[in-house]
Amino acid sequence: MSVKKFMFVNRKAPYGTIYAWEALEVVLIAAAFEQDVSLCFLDDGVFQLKKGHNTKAIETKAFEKTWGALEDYDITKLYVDAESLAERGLTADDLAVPVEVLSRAEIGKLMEEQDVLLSF
Amino acid sequence: MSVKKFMFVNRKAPYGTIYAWEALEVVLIAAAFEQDVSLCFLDDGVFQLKKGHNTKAIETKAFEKTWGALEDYDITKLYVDAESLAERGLTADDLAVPVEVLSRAEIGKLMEEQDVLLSF
Amino acid sequence: MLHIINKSPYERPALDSALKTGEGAILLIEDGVYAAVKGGAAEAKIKAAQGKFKVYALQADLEARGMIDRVTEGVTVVDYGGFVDLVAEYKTNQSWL
Amino acid sequence: MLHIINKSPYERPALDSALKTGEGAILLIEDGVYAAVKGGAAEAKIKAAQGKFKVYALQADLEARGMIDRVTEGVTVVDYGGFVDLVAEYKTNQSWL
Amino acid sequence: MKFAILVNEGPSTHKASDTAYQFAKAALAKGHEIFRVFFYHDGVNNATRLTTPPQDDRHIVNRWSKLAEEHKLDMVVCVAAAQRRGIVDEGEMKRNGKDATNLAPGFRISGLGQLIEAGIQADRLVVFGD
Amino acid sequence: MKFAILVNEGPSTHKASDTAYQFAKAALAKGHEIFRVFFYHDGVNNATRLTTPPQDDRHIVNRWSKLAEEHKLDMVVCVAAAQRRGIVDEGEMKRNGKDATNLAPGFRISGLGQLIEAGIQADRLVVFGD
Repeated sequence: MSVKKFMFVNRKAPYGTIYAWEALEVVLIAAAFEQDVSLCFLDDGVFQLKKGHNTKAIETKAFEKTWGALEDYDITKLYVDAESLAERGLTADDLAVPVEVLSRAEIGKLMEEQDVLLSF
Repeated sequence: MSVKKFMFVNRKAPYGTIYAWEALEVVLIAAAFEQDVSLCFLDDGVFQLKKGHNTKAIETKAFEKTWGALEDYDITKLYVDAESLAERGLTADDLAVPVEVLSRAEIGKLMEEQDVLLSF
Repeated sequence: MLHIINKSPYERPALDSALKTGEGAILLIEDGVYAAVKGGAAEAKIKAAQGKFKVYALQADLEARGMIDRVTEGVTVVDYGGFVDLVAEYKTNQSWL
Repeated sequence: MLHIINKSPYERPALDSALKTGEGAILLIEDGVYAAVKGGAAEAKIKAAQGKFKVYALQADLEARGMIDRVTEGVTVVDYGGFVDLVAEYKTNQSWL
Repeated sequence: MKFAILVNEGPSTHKASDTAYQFAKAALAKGHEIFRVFFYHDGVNNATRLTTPPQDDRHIVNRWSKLAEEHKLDMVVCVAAAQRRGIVDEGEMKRNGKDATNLAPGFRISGLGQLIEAGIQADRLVVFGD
Repeated sequence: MKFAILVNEGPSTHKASDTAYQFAKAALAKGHEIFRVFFYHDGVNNATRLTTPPQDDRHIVNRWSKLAEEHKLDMVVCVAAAQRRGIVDEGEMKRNGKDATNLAPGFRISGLGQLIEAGIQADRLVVFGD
């Protein structure tokens, strides 16, 4: 099977809606198909990566641990928009996994290089 | 049955979602229950009242005519936020029915006087 | 009256719109709790609003998002029971959806 | 690439975010077509973007909203067939949901 | 105090139904009465008994059914919204010529008048949506 | 050219399904091929045969079924998303101990792999959502 460049563009906050979680399920399947997978986090999507999620009181599954497990699936390209982080008072140290912090223009360039963009 | 003051707060654009249309169905029922009904339009909700809707190509029911019919149900209190109109390049002349254009503060005062606020 | 806001201040105008329109109390729930977090662009909005509004944020939603330890000063954290008390306390409430 | 935007510029940061990130073409659909309407605050954004982007808006959605007669200059109005042509023309596309 | 609750989004996708449920539970725990929970817009999708959420996740529909049973809650699904979205009880099945039902226990299908009545009868109406 | 379409919202509430349908129709009219239409998130709710929209309104579900029949479209509903939301075919009914099905003609339930495969096989994938 041919290998394509799939980028998952995550722009929504976690828990308020299910998009972040169901997107992650697609990411894992794309990896299982041995595609060239990358994730990019923009706008409120950067909140997905904030560490220290405790979802006990909202009785919803937390998915923080899944970020750490991505490496086991050879998914290592996680890009985060610097401006979105800064606007929300976050730095890379606040995030649950190592990421590459990029400018909007750099993210734009990466998008242009993709074959398939799946946005959530 | 006792009469309460029901205000319907419309803040969403029409057609992109069904909220505006299904909200209108509630308005008509509230009128049938002979409640003291008013409608207020804020933010993108003001787009609901723009005249000249033609939904043929999106194959969706237009509800522009329903605004005109509200008077038959004794619903005459339609309030529109001046700032939301101006930001969107609209004036009262662009709207399908006569409305009262108010400031944010005036709308806030009206909200305080209600018994039930239904927001869509 | 009580204004209930469940939208992120970075994604939707719900908070801005409520602040411009009303007075009384603001309760931040679901993605709305991001407005109660310090360090971000929303902090200044909440601080400016505190003259006119009492500001509350839902504990469960702050915890879920890993933000319970960085709540802006002056914001009162409440549980679901506190949410119920606020609705009971104010004669009217509105959800800014 | 082709950026597809279905959100109102007054309610969501989708258009702003796409403009900051990319280049190529913008297609406004559904509530996104309000960005293509002149007289509002969005007009200046679209005009500023036209150096970097070709801007298109979907006819059916403009008509539905009563806005077909007030489209900002330089915006190309397309039907669903034109939408298909744009997707075919650009190697990649992204929906800014 | 007498509360009414309006749920405007379905299970899973938006948090509205979860928050409404936690609110209802907390209100009951404090001794308040819940006059009615009304499901409108996509909220009607909370009333299907056909969901099978992952085993390690909450079961949003069953949770509502159980709460209703324990506290004799009146949970009403708007008929017009339900018809658009395919939520069907015995009566609707016959009326609309359908071949199956999917309404979960504890829910009943009725008109929008039930929402207005809830607004009139309750001391407070709280809206949960998107 | 070979297109794939992803529909992420249900019928009625959001326009995503309508726009995707009009896009699909226009693509077919121009002689393009549609490799697959994949329904994810609330998009799975487009696949229930139990809806009864108002008579003067479009029938979103039947319209998809008809398009699929006319053009032999492959319309796939994500199984995980369908389980969460209560979209059930014969196999799912038996597997999950349910007592009814609601899957509309022309749709089939399958895994997320079908979406990735569509991304690989098609020249273009277009996402419709909220």
